Amino acid sequence: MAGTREPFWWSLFAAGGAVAALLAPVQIALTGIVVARGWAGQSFTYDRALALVSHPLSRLYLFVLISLPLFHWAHRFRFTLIDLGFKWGRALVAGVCYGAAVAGTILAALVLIRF
Amino acid sequence: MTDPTITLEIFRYHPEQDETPSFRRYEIPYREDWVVLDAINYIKDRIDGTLAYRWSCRMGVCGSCGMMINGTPRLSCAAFLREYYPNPVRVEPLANFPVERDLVIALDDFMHKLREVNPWLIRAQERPLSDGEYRQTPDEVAAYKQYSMCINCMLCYAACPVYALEPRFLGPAAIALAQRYNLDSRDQGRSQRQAVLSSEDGIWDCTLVGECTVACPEHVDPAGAIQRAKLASTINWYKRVLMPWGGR
Amino acid sequence: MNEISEHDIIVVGGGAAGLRAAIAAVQTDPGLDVAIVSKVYPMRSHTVSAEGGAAAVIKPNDSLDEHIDDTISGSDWLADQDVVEAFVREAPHELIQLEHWGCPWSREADGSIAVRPFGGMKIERTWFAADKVGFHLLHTLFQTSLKFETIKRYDEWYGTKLLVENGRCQGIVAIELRSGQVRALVANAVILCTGGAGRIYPFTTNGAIKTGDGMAMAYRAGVPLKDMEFVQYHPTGLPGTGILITEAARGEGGILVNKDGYRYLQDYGLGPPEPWPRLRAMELGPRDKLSQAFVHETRKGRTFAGPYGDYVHLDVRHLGEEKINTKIPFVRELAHRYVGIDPVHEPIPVRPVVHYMMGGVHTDVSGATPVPGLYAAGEAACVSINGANRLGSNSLTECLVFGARAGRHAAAFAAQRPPRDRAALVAQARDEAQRVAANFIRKDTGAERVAALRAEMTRAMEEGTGIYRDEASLRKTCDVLRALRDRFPNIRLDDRSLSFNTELITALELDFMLDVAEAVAHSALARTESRGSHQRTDHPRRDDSRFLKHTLAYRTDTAPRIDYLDVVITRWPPAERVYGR
Amino acid sequence: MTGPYRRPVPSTWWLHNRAYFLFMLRELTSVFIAAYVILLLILLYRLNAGRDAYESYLRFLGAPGMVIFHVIALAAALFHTVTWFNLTPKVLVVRVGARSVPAPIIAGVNYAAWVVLSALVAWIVLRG
Ligand SMILES: Cc1cc2nc3c(=O)[nH]c(=O)nc-3n(C[C@H](O)[C@H](O)[C@H](O)COP(=O)(O)OP(=O)(O)OC[C@H]3O[C@@H](n4cnc5c(N)ncnc54)[C@H](O)[C@@H]3O)c2cc1C
Ligand code: SF4
Ligand code: F3S
Ligand code: FES
Repeated sequence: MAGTREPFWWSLFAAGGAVAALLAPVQIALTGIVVARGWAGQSFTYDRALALVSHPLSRLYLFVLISLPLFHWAHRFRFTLIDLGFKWGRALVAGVCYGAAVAGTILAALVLIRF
Repeated sequence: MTDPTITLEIFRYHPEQDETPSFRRYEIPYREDWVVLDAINYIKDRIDGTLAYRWSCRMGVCGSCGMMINGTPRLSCAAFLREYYPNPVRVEPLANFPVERDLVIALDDFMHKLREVNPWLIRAQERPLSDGEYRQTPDEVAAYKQYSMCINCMLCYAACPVYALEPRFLGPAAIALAQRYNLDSRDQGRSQRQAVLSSEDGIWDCTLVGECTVACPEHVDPAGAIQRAKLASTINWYKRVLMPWGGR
Repeated sequence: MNEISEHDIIVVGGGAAGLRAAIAAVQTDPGLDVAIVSKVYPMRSHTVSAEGGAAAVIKPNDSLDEHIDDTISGSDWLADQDVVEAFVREAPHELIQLEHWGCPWSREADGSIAVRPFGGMKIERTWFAADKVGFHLLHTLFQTSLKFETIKRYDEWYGTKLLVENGRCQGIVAIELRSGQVRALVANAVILCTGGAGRIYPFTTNGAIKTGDGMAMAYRAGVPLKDMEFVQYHPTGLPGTGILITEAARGEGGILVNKDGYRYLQDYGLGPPEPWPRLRAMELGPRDKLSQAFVHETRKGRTFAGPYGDYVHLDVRHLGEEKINTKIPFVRELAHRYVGIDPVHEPIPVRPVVHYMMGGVHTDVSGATPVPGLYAAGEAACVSINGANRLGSNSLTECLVFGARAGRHAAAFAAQRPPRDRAALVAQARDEAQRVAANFIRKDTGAERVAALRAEMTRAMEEGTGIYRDEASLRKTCDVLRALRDRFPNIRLDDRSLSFNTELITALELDFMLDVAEAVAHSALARTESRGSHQRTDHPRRDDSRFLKHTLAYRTDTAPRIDYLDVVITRWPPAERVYGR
Repeated sequence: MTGPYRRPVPSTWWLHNRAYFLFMLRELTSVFIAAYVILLLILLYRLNAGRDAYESYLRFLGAPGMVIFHVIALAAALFHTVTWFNLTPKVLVVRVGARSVPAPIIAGVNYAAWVVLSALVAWIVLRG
């Protein structure tokens, strides 16, 4: 019964969308631009970063920040493919998309647990 | 001074003669206070009696005169020529539906889907007429009133790309009407509608393009109705999964 | 191709009356197979456009007798009083039934039904759902009808002829629009709920589909049309389009003023203007009086002149935006959309416009016509609750009460399963298919265009049978109609195809309308008195000694034959109609 | 007799109309956001792997191509934020008595939360 699992995926999509809406802009600006261009000065040296990330709350935060937007992507991408005419194998499309999100989530957990 | 005129380019298709549709141009007098339907009636009465289309109330409430006007789904009795003049107006049958002939689309699919969502008040126990009306406060009426305003004009279906790609999709109006009854304080039939709503081609097909709501002449906001149905279904689903003992 | 389909009951028409009849029939006898045949999808029926409300006694300050009294005096004593009693008694049940089916009636704060005042009613008893009452009523009925699996539908099938065999109505011949196929739809009973005929006039609140088809079909089958001379003008239509501004606008407190800003109704026996609002007075007088007052104002040169004729102002500004938005939002929308004004800030231009046919297919109190097996209800019928003038908000209720009655009686009749003459019926349907093909589709001679003949007919109707009539103009109209009848066979269609031939449909509708128009004009010519909506300048008085009677018009090959039938008077002897006091 | 005519839907349907195009853009923002979180995940992995790995990855992120990518991703993320907040009132209808809370208020609450959270995150990251 594929239909009955939709609420589950949808809730992850919605949660991921909310997380992304609230946090993606500031995160991208910080790590993708400010830190990468070296404008952050001393605040993101190896030691400081390690200390910051090692805090359990930070790790929880990062887990959420990585995992949920992946599900958000998976859900939207799945439907975008359908909208673009990938009619064959809706189940396959869904499997690949959600599978990727699940894989990313596991990887994130593995990385974060080691700090 | 010659009297002003306007050109209409009308989609023509005749199932007995044509393999593919074509456009025919008609030049007619331009009148400031005419709607597109008036122009089409003028053509039918004076120029070309073979043009086929539907209309009746000419006041935006019977829902029969929906057409694509310059690519946008509109009620032709509520779209004024002056919005387009002096440019030509292109008139096509509502998108996403099979064309019976000219501007007439086939409605069978929606009529079938409407029936599927059980759009009537469902009660475990009917109240005898002698007991009078159900009480329903103005607040309780307001909770569903917006969704009861649907005139079944199908503009939302013509605007929805998901319906274009997946004709099995239940679609905006049918879902809004299901919600109309779900949210009615007198109704007890939510669970009976749930199976259809959350089936494979129910609410979950909608990707919130939102154009249905933009097209809707009655401000029904079907897009909102669908998202609310998704949220309600999701909450129900978690309740069932997490608290299977809780019943409903 | 399937030439015949068989059912127990066929309901022609999917408006309020037709849907109510079909549901009543299957509820009376769930074993019956009921079919609804409608030329448009049922939710497109013109019931959808009714705005103001539906009347029924529900509040403790009201009584059945008061509603009866208002209806009878409103009718100028031409209503059958036994029928009015049945109507008023059953009305509250029907509206509660609609409530139980989900109709979103507007409510009081405590959750009970809210009512509003309406013209000619001395107590507030009009139930409403903002100002889209007909829309909500129709969709509620239609959606409810979907739950009955024994109701089958023929959507977009156009009825052309009643099948009468052995003196009994046994079905109907109909054309499927999609394919053009002609079929005999056979049944033990037929209920005509085909609505009114406002389209015989050029300027009407009625939609394109209100062409009197059912009236004409019954008329051709030998059933008389009753009280056809009584045509209601609604006092407040938009100039140009004829789109209705509901009486609820006045019920909520709107006023009518002439070009001097003067509330002219006080000059025509409708009472002093203050206090206002006041029931059965001024703007809440009956429609016939209000429309007649407009004509007098025009003659005195006190109306505005516009591109679509004279008009006056309906002013609702003093109600305020809040009330306008909650009680009459559709009025605001229509005024904005079709005349470009916002009633919150500007008065609405209005003028009288043809609205409703009091007359129709002659039936008794159970909806039965003189032809066994044939019933009628709704605006197509004349059971006689409206007499010479209908009160606003009585007709939606009428559709429900008498739709249900006709449904129940037809069910009882059909359940006896009288034998059907199958072969004869198929033969009749074949003849009908032949007629349609020969006269229209396969005919390539002729010079007349449908739209041109139609325009001549509507003009003749307006000139001869408007708000005021006299012998000379009526005779002229009768002559014009006869001439049009003679020209009709010379019609030629552009469209000779089968699928969705809407030009064919308009030709068939015109054919029907010519019959109905003749019945109206000749009935009006014969009634040499003034009563309700029928005002003869050459006979300005009501004449109870000669005309306390229903007109019955029978179709003949020449002019209609006019006959009369006594009005049923029980407890309310004829008196003077008094408003404004 | 050929029967009802079905108009084909080209797979470029979303290019034919502005609203559809914006819809497609909105959906594709998720690709950028997902790509970003993957890069973030790699950053964390490198951080875990040691100082050299971390610093070389930072240099990689500092390359012009990567910065351009992040600028685009930022634009996408902002577009997502705006569309998401504006659509939230459709899903969440909060009723107070007869009226539902007007959509601009619900969206406004979202924006306020967004500003506060963004400032908080920036402060935590940058304060040292
Ligand atoms: C603008 C407007 C406002 C009104 N407001 C009010 C109001 O506020 N209160 C009130 O009480 N009344 C009001 N009325 C009057 C009332 O709405 C009508 O009298 C009533 O709705 C008629 O309903 P009906 O079921 O008899 O016919 P309709 O609703 O007109 O339905 C007729 C049906 O018959 C079918 N039909 C007709 N001919 C054929 C054929 N040849 N073959 C097959 N099918 C056919 C049509 O498809 C349609 O389904 C208003 C009327 C108008 C025009
Ligand atoms: S939801 Fe709106 S657009 Fe869709 S059918 Fe209903 S009224 Fe028309
Ligand atoms: S346009 Fe279509 S995708 Fe959903 S929001 Fe409306 S139904
Ligand atoms: S003609 Fe009825 S909605 Fe346009």
